[in-house]
Amino acid sequence: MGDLEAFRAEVRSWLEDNCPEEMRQPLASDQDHVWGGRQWEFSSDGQRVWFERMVEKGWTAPAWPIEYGGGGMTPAEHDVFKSEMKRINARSPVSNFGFWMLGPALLKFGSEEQKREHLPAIARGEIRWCQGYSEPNAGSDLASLKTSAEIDGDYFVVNGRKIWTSYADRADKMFCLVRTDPDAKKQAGISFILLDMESQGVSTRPIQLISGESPFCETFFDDVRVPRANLVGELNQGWTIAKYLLTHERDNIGGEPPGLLKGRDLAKMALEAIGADEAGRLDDPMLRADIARLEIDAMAFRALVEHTRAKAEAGEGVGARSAMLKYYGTELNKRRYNLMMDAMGGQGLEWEGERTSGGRYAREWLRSKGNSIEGGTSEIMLGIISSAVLELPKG
Amino acid sequence: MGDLEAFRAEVRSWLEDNCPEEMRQPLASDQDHVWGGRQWEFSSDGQRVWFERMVEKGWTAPAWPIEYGGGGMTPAEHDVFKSEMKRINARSPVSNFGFWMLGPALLKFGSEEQKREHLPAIARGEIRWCQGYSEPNAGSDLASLKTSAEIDGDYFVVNGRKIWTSYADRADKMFCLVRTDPDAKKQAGISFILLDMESQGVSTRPIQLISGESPFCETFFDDVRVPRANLVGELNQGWTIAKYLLTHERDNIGGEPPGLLKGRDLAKMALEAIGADEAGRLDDPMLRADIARLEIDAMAFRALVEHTRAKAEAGEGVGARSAMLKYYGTELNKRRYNLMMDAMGGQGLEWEGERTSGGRYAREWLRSKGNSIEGGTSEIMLGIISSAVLELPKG
Amino acid sequence: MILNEEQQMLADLAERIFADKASVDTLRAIRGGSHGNDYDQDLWQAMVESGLTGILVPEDQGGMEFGLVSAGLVAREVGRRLALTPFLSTAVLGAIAIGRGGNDDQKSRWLGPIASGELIVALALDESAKHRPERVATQATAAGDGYTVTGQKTLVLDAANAGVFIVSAMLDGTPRLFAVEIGAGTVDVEPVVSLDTRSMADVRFDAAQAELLDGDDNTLDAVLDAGRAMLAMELVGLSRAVFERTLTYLSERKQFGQRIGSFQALQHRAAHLSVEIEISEAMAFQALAAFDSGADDASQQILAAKARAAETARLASAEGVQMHGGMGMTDEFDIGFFMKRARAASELFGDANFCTERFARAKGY
Amino acid sequence: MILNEEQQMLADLAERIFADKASVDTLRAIRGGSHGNDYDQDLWQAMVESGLTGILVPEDQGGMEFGLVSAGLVAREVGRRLALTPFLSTAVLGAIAIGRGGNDDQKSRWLGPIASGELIVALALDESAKHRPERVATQATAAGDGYTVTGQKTLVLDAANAGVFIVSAMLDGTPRLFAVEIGAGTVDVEPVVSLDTRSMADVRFDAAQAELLDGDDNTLDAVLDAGRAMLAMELVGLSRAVFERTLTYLSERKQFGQRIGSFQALQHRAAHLSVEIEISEAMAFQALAAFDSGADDASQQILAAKARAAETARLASAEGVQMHGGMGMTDEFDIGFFMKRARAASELFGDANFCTERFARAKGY
Repeated sequence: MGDLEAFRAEVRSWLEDNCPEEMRQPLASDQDHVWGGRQWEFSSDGQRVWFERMVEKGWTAPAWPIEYGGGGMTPAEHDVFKSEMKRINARSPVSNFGFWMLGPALLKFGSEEQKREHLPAIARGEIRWCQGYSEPNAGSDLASLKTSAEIDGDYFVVNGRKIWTSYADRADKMFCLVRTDPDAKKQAGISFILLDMESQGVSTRPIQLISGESPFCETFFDDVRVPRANLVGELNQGWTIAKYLLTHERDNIGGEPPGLLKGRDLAKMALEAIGADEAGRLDDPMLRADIARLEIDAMAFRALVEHTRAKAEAGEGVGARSAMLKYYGTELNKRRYNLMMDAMGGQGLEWEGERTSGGRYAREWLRSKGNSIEGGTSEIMLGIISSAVLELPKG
Repeated sequence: MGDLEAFRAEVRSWLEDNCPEEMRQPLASDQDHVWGGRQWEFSSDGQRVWFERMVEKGWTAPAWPIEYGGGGMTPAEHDVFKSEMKRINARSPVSNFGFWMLGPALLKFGSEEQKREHLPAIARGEIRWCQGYSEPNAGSDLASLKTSAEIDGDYFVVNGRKIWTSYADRADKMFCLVRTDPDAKKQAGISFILLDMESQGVSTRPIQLISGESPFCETFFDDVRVPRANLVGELNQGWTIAKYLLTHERDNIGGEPPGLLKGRDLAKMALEAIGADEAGRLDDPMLRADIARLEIDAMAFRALVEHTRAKAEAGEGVGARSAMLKYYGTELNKRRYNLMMDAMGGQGLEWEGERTSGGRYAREWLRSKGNSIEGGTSEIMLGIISSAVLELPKG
Repeated sequence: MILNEEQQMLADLAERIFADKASVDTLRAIRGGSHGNDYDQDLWQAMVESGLTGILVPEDQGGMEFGLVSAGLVAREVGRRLALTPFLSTAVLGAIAIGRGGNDDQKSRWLGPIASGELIVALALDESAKHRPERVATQATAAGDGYTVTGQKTLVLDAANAGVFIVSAMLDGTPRLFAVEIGAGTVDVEPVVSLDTRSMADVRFDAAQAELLDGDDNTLDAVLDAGRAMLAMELVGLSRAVFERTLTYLSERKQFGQRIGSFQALQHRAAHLSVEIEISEAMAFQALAAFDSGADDASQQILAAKARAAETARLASAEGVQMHGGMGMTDEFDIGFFMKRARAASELFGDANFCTERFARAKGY
Repeated sequence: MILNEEQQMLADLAERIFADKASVDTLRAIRGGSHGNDYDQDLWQAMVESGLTGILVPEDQGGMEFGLVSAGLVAREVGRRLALTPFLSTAVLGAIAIGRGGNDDQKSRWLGPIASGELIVALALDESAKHRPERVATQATAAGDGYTVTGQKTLVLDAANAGVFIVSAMLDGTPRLFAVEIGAGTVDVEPVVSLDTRSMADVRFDAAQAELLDGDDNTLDAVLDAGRAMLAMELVGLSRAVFERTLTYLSERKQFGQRIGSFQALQHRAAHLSVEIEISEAMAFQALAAFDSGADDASQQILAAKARAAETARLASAEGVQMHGGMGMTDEFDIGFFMKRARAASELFGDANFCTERFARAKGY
C-alpha cells in the first residue's frame, strides 16, 4: 500500500513535469490521435515531445514487460497509472491496433522471438498495425473466411481479400487471419500471421460509407510472400487467437455515445431547435416523450455498465455478458441519433455547407447505423446471449 | 339482374314480416346467441319464433343445397340475403360450429350419406357441434396430435385428450382429428371423424382462463367406440380437411375489436377517466401519443382489411395473406386493451364489484392476450407470411 | 452498484424466507377466500422473526435501521414470489412516513409495533383512478389539540388490517400528511377485490380524528420516492421470475419435433428481454442507492427506475404468456399471475407514463 | 380501395416510364455534380411526353385532370426509383395551388406550361427547420395593383429551376398564398446540397412583386394535404423497393452455410415489415381516395397515412441496412440511398410526430 502510494507520487510528479499542457486537452478530432508508424508526422511539437518522453519511459505500453519495451507495471500499478493519466486528462501518447490488439495476443500466444521483434517496435511507435479479419463473403460468419495462405518452402503465399481493415492504407503491418488448410472444417483450418503492408502484391482501396469518407479499406493479396516465421501460434490454430481478440474488442463498450452527441444534451438541442410551449415543455410532445424514454434507458444502461465494471473489478468475470452491453449500447446509440435527426429537422437534411459543418448531423446519424453491425452484429450478440448466457438449446 | 332484384324484394318483404323486433337488436351478451342442439332452451319467444321460421325456410344455411336442408341460394343471392339481413340488423337465428365449420367440410369432403344425415340436422338446429382439434402437447404443431383411433371391426376405438374445445360440455357431437396410423409421419396418419358426445367414455372439463370462466373445455376419450361410417373422407387423409378448415377459420378477422371495446372510442374513455389539460388535450401526453398511434394503425389496418375484402370480392384469392390480417389484427387488439388499462388506472385493478361490472376491464384485457395465440399464434402467422408470401428459404 | 456484505447477507436471508414461505399456492389459497383483505400471515410472522418488518425502523425502536437498498432486496423477493404481504405499506411506507414525519411521541407509539409486526399501517393518498398525488380534495381542519380529516381515498393498500392510516389532506392550501388511528373517528373501509389479490380498499374519512406528521417538509416526497422504488424492485423481481419460468418452458416444451427454445426468433426475443431485465435491475439498485446517499437526483433516478421496471415487467409477462401459448392463458398455469401483478405494481404510485412525464419535467424539458 | 381501369393503366404507364428512365445510377450521376439544383431531365421529358406532368391540370389547359390517387401512383414510382424530379413541386403542388387558388388569367398563364413541362414551380412555406406551416413571418404588402412579399424561406424544393414561386405570407394577420414570378423582383435562391440529392434551397424574397392566389379559402390546406399525401406514397414506394432488395439479399447471401433468409429471427422481422408496408400502402391509397371524393376526414386520413408511411420507411430502410450488414453501410451498395430518401421525405411537410400530433388534435383529444 505504501509502495503503491509512493509509485503514485512518482507517476504524478513525472506526469506533471513531462506532459505538455496541450496534451492535456481532449482530442478535438480524429486528426489529433497519434497513430505512429513509419510514415507518421507529428502535427505539433507538444505531440512529438509527449510521444518521445513516454516512449523513453516505456509508458506507451505500461503493463508490458520491460524487456519488450513496456513499463513493466503490475496490474495495481497500472490502475494507479491510468488514474493519474486521467486526473490530468492526459492524451494517449500513441495508439494503434498494435497496442490494443496485437500486443496482448503476442504476449499470450507469440514466440519469444516474435515478442522481441514486434513488441518493442510497437511500444516505440515505430510500427503501425492494422487488423485483417473480415472478408466480403464472411461477415458475421468470420470463420468462413477464404483468404488463403499456401506453404511454399519457407514462405506462405497469400491470396485473397480483406475488408473493413481500418487505416490499411496507412498501416505498416497487418495481423491477419488466413486459411492454411482448405480441407479442414471452418475454424480448424485458420492461421494467424503477420505481414508487411509493403510486401509485393498487397494493395488497398478505401471504402466510402453511406456517411461519406471512412478509415475503412479493402486490402487485396496477390501472391504475397510471407515468411513462415511470421506465423503466430500453431499452424491451423489461429481461431483461438481470433476468438481471444474478438472478446477483447467487445469489452470496450461504455455508456457514452461516440461522435457528435458525446457529452451533448439531446433535450437541450431539441429545445434550441424546436422551442418550448407555454408550460416550458418541448414543443413536440411525442419527441419529448421519445427523448425522455431514451434518457431513462441511457441512464439505466450506464447503471448496468457501471455494475458490470464494478463486478469485473471485484474479480467476477464478465464473459458473454459483454454481448449484452454491445447489443444494447449500440441500439441505444442508433435511437439517440434518430432522435437527434427528429430534433434538427431541415438542418438534418443538409449534406454540405457551413451551417451544419458539412452535413454533420446527417453524416453522423448515418454512421451510427453501423454500430449494430461492426464488432459483431446485434443478431450475433443476441445469439451469444441466447446460447452462452441463457443456455437455450441450439437450433 | 331483374331476377336478383325480385329476389331481394322477396327476401326483404319476408324478413320484414317474419323477423321479430327484438331479434333486430345487437347481441347484448354471449347469452343471446342461439347455439341450438338437443339441450337448447330459448331465452325468449322472439328467439324461438325467429329460429322456427328461418328453419322452415331453410335460411339458417342459406347457401346449402335445398336437399340438405339449406336455402339453395346462388352466391349472388346469398350476397343479397346477407345485405338484407344486415339492413335490419337481424340476428343469426342459430349458429354453431356445425354451420361455419363442419357444414362446409362435409359439402366438400363428405359422402352422400353423411351429407344427408348431418347437414339437415345442422340446418334445423337439432345438433350442436364442437371442434376437436388441439391437444395439450400439440399446440401450434397441430399435426403432432396423439389422440388415437384404432380400428376394431366396424368401429374406431378412440383414446386421448383434446383441449380448447369450445362448449364441449354443451355440444351434442364433435368433429375430431384422430391419429389412425401411428407409424406414418405426422400429417400422413390423421383422420377426420365424427363422434357423439353422449358416447360412453367421453368426458369434459371446463378450462378456467386467466380472465376467469371460459367456453373452453378439455375433452377426454377413454375407449370411445365410433362407427367407421363416421369417417369423413379417406382414412389417414384427414389433414387435408383440417387444413381446409384452418384457412377458413383465419378468414374471419375483421377490423373491429371484439369484446368491451367494440364500437367504443378509446380516446373518449381516456378523456373521461383522466381529463383534459388547458389546451383540451388528454392530460397524459404519453398516453395521448400512444392512443393516436393506435388509432392511426387501426384506421390503416381497416384500410387493408377493406382492400383485401374488395380484392376477394373481385375474385382475387387472398390465400396466405389472411395470415397478415390475423397477425396484425390480434396484435393491434392487444395494444388496444393495454391502452384501455392505462386509461382506466385503478379501475382496471378491480376484479369484482359493481363499479366495473365484475372487473370487466381487467378480465377483457387479460382475455385479449389470447388473441395472438388462438387460431394460430402470431409466430405461426409470421412463419406463414415468411414462407408463403415472401417465399424466404426454409430453415 | 455491488452489494456490500451486510446487504448480501440480507439478500440471502430474504431469499431463504420467501423461498420457504411464499408461493403461488399460498396466493391461490388466499385468492379463494379473498375479499380484498387478506395477506400471508405465515410469511409475515417469518418476516417479523427475522427482523425484516423493522428493516427501516431505527435501532432504538427495535429495528434494523437499514436503507432503501436493503428494503429493495426484500421487495424484489416479494415480486419474485408474488407474495401477499403488508411489507410495502407498513415496513416501508409506514416506517418512512412516521420515521421522517413523526414527533418523538408518535415514533415511540408506532415504530416499535411496526418492527414487531403488531401494527399494520396503510397509506391513503390517491383520490382518483390515476395516481395524481398533488390532487388532494381531502380536507384537514384544526380541532382541539389536533385535527380532523374528511375525504374519500382509493387504492389504499392493506387498509382492511390497518391500525394506523397515513392520510394526505389539505391544510391551509398545502397537502400535508396526517396519521389517523383506527377507532379514533369515522373511518369507513370498503375492500376492493383486486386482480392480483393484493389487499386494497376505498377508504372514507368522516371528520376522523387526526395527528399532523410535521417533522420534515419532504416527508411526502420521501414516501412517494420509497413507494416507487419498492414497486420498481417488485417489478424487477417478478420480471426475473416470469422470465425464469419462461426459459424453463422454452427449454422443455417441444413443437415440430424441436424444443421451442431452439427457434431463433424466440431466442432473440428472450435474449432481448434478458437485457431489458438486467438493465432495469441495475437502474433500480442505483436509484435506491441514490436515495440512501441523499443524492440530488435520487427522485429522478427513482422515476426512471419505476418507468423502466414497469415496461420491462409488461414485456416479460406478455412474452411469458405468449411463449407459453394456450397454456399461458389458463388459470391452472401460474404464468398469468405475474401479468396481473405486473399490471397492479405498474399502476400504483404512477405508471410508466406518469413517471416518464415527471422525469422529463424534472429534467427541464 | 381497388384501382379502376384508368388508374391501373396509369400505374402501368408510370411503372414503365420510371423503370426505363429512373435508376440509382442516374441519382449517383446527378449527386456527383450536384449543387442542390439538378434533376433528372430525361425522366422529366418522358413524363412530359406521356402527359404525367399534366396529371392534375384541367383538360382545357392541356392536362389529364386526374385525381390525387392517380398522382399518387406516380409518386410511388418516384419513391421506388429514388427519382430526382420536380413532379411533386410542380405537377402536384404547383398545379393544385394555381388550380385552386389562381384566377382565370393566372391559370391560363401557368397551368399550360406546367402540363407541357416548360414551367417549374417551387412552393416556399417553411421558415424554420421543423415544418410549422402556420408560423409565417414573411410579410405581404399591397403595392399598386398587386403586392410585394418579404421574408426568408427554407426547404424550398426545386427552387433553383423554378419560374414561379408559390409563397405563404401574412396579409392583414392571416397567412395567404402568393405567386412570385422569377424576374419579378428580388428573389435570392441559395441552393442547399441535401442528403438525398433532392433539389432544395433557402430562398429570400426582398419586396418581390407578387400576385395573390385568391380563389379558394382552403387552397393552403389542399396544398398541405396534397404534399403530405404524395410524400406518403413516395415513402410507400421506397419502402417496397428497399424491402424487395432486402428480400433478394436474404435469399442469396449465405452465412454459416445457410442462406440468411432461412434464419427464423430474420424471417419474422421480414414478415412483420411486409405487413407494415401493406398496411401503410392501403392507408395511403384510402387517404388519397378520400381527398379525391372530398371526404370530411380526408385531412385526418392523410395525416395518418403520412405518419405511418414515415414510420414504415424508417423501419424498412433501417432493416434494409442492418440485414445487408457491412455491405449496407457502403456507398457502393444502393441500400443507403433509400435510408437518406426516407429521412428527407419523412421530414418534409411534417414528420411522423407532427402528423400524429395534428391527428390527435383533429380527433379532439
